[in-house]
Amino acid sequence: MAILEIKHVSKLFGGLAANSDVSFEMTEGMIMGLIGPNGAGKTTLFNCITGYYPPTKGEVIFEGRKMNGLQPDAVCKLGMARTWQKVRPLAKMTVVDNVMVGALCRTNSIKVAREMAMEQIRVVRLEHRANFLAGGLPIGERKKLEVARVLATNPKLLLLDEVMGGLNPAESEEIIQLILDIKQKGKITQMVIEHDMKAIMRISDRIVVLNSGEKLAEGEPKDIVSNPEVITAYLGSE
Amino acid sequence: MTFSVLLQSIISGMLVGGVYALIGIGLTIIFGVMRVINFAHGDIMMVGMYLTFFLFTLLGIDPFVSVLITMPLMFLFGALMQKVFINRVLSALPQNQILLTIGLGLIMSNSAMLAFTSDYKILTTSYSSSSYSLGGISISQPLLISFLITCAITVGLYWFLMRTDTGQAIRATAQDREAAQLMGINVKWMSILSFGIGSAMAGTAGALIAPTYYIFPQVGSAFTLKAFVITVLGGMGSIIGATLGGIIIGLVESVSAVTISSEWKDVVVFAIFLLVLLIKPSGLMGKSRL
Amino acid sequence: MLTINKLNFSYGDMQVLWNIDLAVHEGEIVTVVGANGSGKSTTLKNISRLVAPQSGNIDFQGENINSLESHQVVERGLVQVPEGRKIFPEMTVLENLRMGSFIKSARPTREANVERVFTMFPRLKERQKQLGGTMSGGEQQMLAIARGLMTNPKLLLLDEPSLGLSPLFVKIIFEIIQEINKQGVTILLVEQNVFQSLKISDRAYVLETGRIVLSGTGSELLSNDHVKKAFLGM
Amino acid sequence: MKSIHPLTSIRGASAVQIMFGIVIIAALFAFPQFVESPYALHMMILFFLSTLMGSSWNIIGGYTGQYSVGHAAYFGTGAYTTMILLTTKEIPPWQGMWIGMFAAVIVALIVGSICFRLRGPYFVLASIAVAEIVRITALNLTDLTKGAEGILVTDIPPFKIGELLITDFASKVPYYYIALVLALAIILVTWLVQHSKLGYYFQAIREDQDAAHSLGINLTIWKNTPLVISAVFTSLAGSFYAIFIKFIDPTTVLPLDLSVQIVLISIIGGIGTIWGPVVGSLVLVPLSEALRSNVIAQWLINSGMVDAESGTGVFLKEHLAHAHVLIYGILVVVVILFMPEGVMGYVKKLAAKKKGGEA
Amino acid sequence: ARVKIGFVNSITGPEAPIGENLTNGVTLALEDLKKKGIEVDLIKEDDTGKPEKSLAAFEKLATRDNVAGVVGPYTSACSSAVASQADKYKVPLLIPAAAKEEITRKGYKYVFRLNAPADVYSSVLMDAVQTIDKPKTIAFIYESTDFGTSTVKTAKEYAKKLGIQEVADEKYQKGAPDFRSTLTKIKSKNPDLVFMVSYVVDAITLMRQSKEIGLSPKAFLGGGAGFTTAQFLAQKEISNMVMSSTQWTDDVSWPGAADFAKRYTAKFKKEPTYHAACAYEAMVIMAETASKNGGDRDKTRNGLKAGHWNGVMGEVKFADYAGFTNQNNHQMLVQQVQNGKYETVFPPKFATKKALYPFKWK
Ligand SMILES: Nc1ncnc2c1ncn2[C@@H]1O[C@H](COP(=O)(O)OP(=O)(O)OP(=O)(O)O)[C@@H](O)[C@H]1O
Ligand SMILES: Nc1ncnc2c1ncn2[C@@H]1O[C@H](COP(=O)(O)OP(=O)(O)OP(=O)(O)O)[C@@H](O)[C@H]1O
Ligand SMILES: [Mg+2]
Ligand SMILES: [Mg+2]
Repeated sequence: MAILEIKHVSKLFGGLAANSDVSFEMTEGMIMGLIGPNGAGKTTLFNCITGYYPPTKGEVIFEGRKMNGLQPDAVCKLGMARTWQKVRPLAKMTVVDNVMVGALCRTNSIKVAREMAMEQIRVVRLEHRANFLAGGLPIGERKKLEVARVLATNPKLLLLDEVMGGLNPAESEEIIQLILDIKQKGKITQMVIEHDMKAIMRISDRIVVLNSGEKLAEGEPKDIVSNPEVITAYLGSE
Repeated sequence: MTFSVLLQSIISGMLVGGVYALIGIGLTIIFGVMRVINFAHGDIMMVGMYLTFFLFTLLGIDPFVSVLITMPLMFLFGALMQKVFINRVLSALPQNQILLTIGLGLIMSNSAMLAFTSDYKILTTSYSSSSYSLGGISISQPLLISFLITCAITVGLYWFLMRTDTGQAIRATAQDREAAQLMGINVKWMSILSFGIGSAMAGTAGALIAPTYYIFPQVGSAFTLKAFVITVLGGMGSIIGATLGGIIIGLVESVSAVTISSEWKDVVVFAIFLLVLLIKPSGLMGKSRL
Repeated sequence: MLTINKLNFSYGDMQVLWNIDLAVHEGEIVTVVGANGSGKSTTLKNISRLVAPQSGNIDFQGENINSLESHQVVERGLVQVPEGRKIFPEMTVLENLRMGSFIKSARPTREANVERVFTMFPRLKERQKQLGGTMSGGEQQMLAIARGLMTNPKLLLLDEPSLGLSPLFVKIIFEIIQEINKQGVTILLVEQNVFQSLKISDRAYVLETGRIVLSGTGSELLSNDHVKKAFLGM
Repeated sequence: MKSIHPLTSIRGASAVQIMFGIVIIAALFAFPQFVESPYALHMMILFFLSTLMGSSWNIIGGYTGQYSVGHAAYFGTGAYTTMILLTTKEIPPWQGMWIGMFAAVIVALIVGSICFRLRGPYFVLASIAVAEIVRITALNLTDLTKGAEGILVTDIPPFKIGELLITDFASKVPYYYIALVLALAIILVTWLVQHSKLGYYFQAIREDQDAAHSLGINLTIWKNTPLVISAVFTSLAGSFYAIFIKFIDPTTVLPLDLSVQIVLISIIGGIGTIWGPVVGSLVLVPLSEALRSNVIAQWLINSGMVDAESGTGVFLKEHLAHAHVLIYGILVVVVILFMPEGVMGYVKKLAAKKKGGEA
Repeated sequence: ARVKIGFVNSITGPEAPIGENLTNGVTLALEDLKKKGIEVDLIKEDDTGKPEKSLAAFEKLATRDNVAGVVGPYTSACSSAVASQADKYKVPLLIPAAAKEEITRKGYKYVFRLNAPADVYSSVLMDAVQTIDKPKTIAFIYESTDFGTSTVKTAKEYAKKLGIQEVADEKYQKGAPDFRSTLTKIKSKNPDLVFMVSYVVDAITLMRQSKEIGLSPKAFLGGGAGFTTAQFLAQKEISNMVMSSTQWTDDVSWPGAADFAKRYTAKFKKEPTYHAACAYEAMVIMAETASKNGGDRDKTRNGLKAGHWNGVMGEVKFADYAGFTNQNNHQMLVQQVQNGKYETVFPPKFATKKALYPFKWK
């Protein structure tokens, strides 16, 4: 069954259509890659899915439930969690506390939350920074923190917005492993925005390509990279 | 209530609003650039008032003429304050900035008290209570002059901020200090400039209001509050907004005093203020830039 | 052109740079690579004087710039495109660009430069009236680079310019870097896209936890085992 | 510049600390048994009251980062409700204060529904505006509040439970205990907040509202919660003030000046910490009293350092009294410039340095 | 003999401008007392205009400094808060200038008040007008303070009794810069009398703007200090013919008044207000009584209750009448600006000039 259905979603900013008539579905456990040129509307689509923007048209259906009109916190409670392209650490709180805020979405106990948080911190390998203030972390670690924090909300669907941006290939590799591990455990469905094609190819089961707000293509990774339209719009010819 | 009463209140409201606008403009520039809510704004205005007073009583310079002296002096005063104090908290927490300006305000008003005693000072010019009469409506002469001066200053400042590179640099500094530095903008100078301009405006407002009002060390606090309302109403950082805000507040006060009652007029002002905030949190002219 | 000598720097009590020695010669493209948090951005911030070095010397064109302020450094032709773009959010794209040519020496060429960056980044031309803060991540990156070019830099510091750009655009950006370098702009590049950047650079440094551990020509480092393992994931 | 310091957070106090706390609390409870001076008791009461107000603000301002500069509204609501009920309905204050609390909660929810749509400086200014509306309304609703005249009561009815007389409010001692209990209560509440989900949520909102929102934090609920907690205790402070002073009017319990004072307490002490407001009160209350009553000049003269009749002596006696608000202002500026994290932050930093030195 | 007296005043804060006059009055009183051989150990306490500080100050004076008596506080709010404590600590408290009626209506034994309370401010003015004319209508414009509202409250009752019809009731926030619209509204009602209460310099703003818009009733009546200051007088354009009620004038025939005014002006370089005179007299009375009774509080209290004085404030006696306790039934005066001078015009007994009526703009 589809865990997420995007049906004819459009989002207008004034006269500009950041998303227009985008539709696709995700099945449970899969990893969906979302790619497209800069300004194609990927982040906007995330915002529409997670309740930050009400879509101008269309609907988002999560586990059979219509999400339109829900606030981001409700969306998170229902099991959809997103990271921010421009990372947003809670600067004056420590790394554990940051992650605990996520965990507290599922428990009221500080002790339990702390354990959950430490577990996720280990997952992303930030143990050595656990008691550092989040504001002082370098960009790469902030991204890891961002991932740990959403993982702690115990999501069913994880939306990752360029979590590998700014990481070198070796570091990206860690994140790729992380994403694959999550998939391995089979509980969490993921949608990943990324510009690193190598990474996207490795992790995605399917890929949706956006261009100028519209869905340009959807399919298996290997089909996408050989799609001439995608090549001109996004990849550029080698 | 007759039509002429209403008309009278509209006209005097607008004229008083003009002076309010000037106070608001000063605050809006300071906020716009440094994101500092200046709780000492009224006190800076107070300094301008004393300056005007002494220029008048000691040197016999007419308040409207002395604006030419007050403005640069107040600019220096503000610039100095910025350089010595405010500069140090620019990257600090917002509450610290608020507190620092509160502290500076206390220092200013209480130093004034030590220096000039807490006596009320009254500046009486030959035209303090003269007016033009226009079909039964009276127009206060000093208010009309200050209104015209305000208009001229507003236009000048608007041009400066929107059309000159320095003006734009001030706005850029407001939005991202670090990036501004990387553009080769001397952000310290921009802060000094804007605090100076803001203070000069507050001082000028003080000078303009001096002939029709009175002067004492604590005079500032009431005007600080007014300046807040005006700038938020107009949209913080917007010069046109502050001008509009000032005139609206003047009008609302004046018209609600005759149509509702003078005791509730301030409630009306604050209610309108909140209403605008709720409908358009960025203020009337918010977003549309300075 | 730029020489850094024994640079040390701490955030509060935490030292992040240790005795950095680094040089950039006129006309070169020099790359600094390093893991997350190794201090690359901090090095650039020291050069642009956004932060003050604890000890050590930074010379630019034979002049010691330790005691200069940021804006003075820019006036001398040393310009940084910062990490995280730092677009003026409430200014339009065009106004952002105009701010790029704030310094006196760049004003005469302002109009010409606007045209130049518009041809490099047609998206900016389309959106010249949009507020900077509402542009997408990648669009902001383009704007940041374009804004940096407006200053007519002699030495351009680029902090992760390809961050968040689509593959197509990453290619374009690297072409642009080479292009402006050919036009006489010296470039100090910080990149996570290690392969691409080493390929185009004359020389490169490897930074590890605040120390320079390796340096050499681009191709030397590309074939260095340590680099391969640590940064290229090979 | 943000700095990283490994925060070895002390969850769970050590036995020594707990012992120390118990000793202090016991001493505070025993204090009136040994010290009879009403002046000393008065100062202690002002100290507790200040702690109560500062800590209340700290919950919304310090932990949640919503810098309300309109807390006089809750203070005044508590004070007025209590006094009006006492004078018109003869409801004794220890009942009236709960109704006052309820009224303050309603005011808080109204304030919240308006102001929480706004952020940052806009919120600050909106909170001022609402408080001013409350003040002017109290001034003009003369039938209810007696307007500017204020409400004066001569006697507080004795506090009885059944037939048992608890106190007749004849001396300062009952006020001392009430204030002490209220102050301890707010400290306890702050502790509970900090060590529970609330604390995490409040701080998350302080740091980044959008991020908090995306982590499942309902902003409406979690911004209004701290506001209500804060309003409740501020209104209790107001009720207490009213029966303590026995006179209230809009300029004493509702002015902007009071709102500012409330904010000062915890900022001077250090915001977002349990002890900040306590430390702030410990600094501000004696300081403002010392300056107000010009003890410095008195001391200089009495100790013979300055001759009372000499020029300096006369100057000190005459002018220092005028200068105390000035000195207060200078101190505020000095604290902000040199102890940006408040006294608590400064002390912590010193301690950390010392530790670092030893290590 | 030496006596220790406390003095609670608003030296700083919003009430400071008036508080300063009280301080000056007391300073002069100390000099005069010294001449009479009474050394006063004065303990000056600033209450910054806040009741809780006033209370702290009073408690300090009562319990730590062991003063024989206390003069002050200045404001009604502070006096209200402090009064009950005076009885509790049995410390004689002499209030020099606070106008709130209630303070001496609570039956406190140790609380005395020198000045006339708020109700007299209005009655004396209307009495003065009644001797000349029978006005029909009256408009009120007054500050929204305790003083303003309570003065106007009694004024309204008194006007009703005299059969004068109220046509306007306008309350304003102290310090407002613009009254033009309110005044225009009043002008359109064309009242015979305009009764204003403003404690500070709003009086000048009010009169300036009245002139500006051409409001011209038969008389402008000023209740309160704003109309009785030298600064107001100096505004020749607008002050002429305005009548005001006051506790004290410098040309009144009370013993020592003229001399007090002269010395005060010489010392402080400005003319005394009635606050200064009230504070002066209060300090003299308190110090003399205390010194006579060797600083004993109870005896001092009885001395105050039993004694009577005749000084710069005229005859002083603390009596119980019309619900008041220990209240000096002080004769208030009406003065009018004539030819750039304040002239006492009412009551006839103390009048130096006849009142000019009706009002005309200069
Ligand atoms: N608030 C807004 N107002 C106006 N335009 C907006 C707004 N937000 C986004 N846009 C525009 O909508 C388009 C889509 O933006 P979005 O952030 O979704 O792009 P993206 O696909 O995430 O790009 P990138 O890969 O660069 O992050 C962009 O052209 C952007 O400029
Ligand atoms: N403002 C700050 N306050 C405290 N520490 C900081 C601050 N900025 C950076 N650091 C620390 O300094 C070190 C170097 O950071 P820097 O940003 O220079 O790394 P970087 O090499 O640019 O990493 P990245 O590839 O993630 O951008 C890191 O350990 C980081 O935690
Ligand atoms: Mg994006
Ligand atoms: Mg970096």
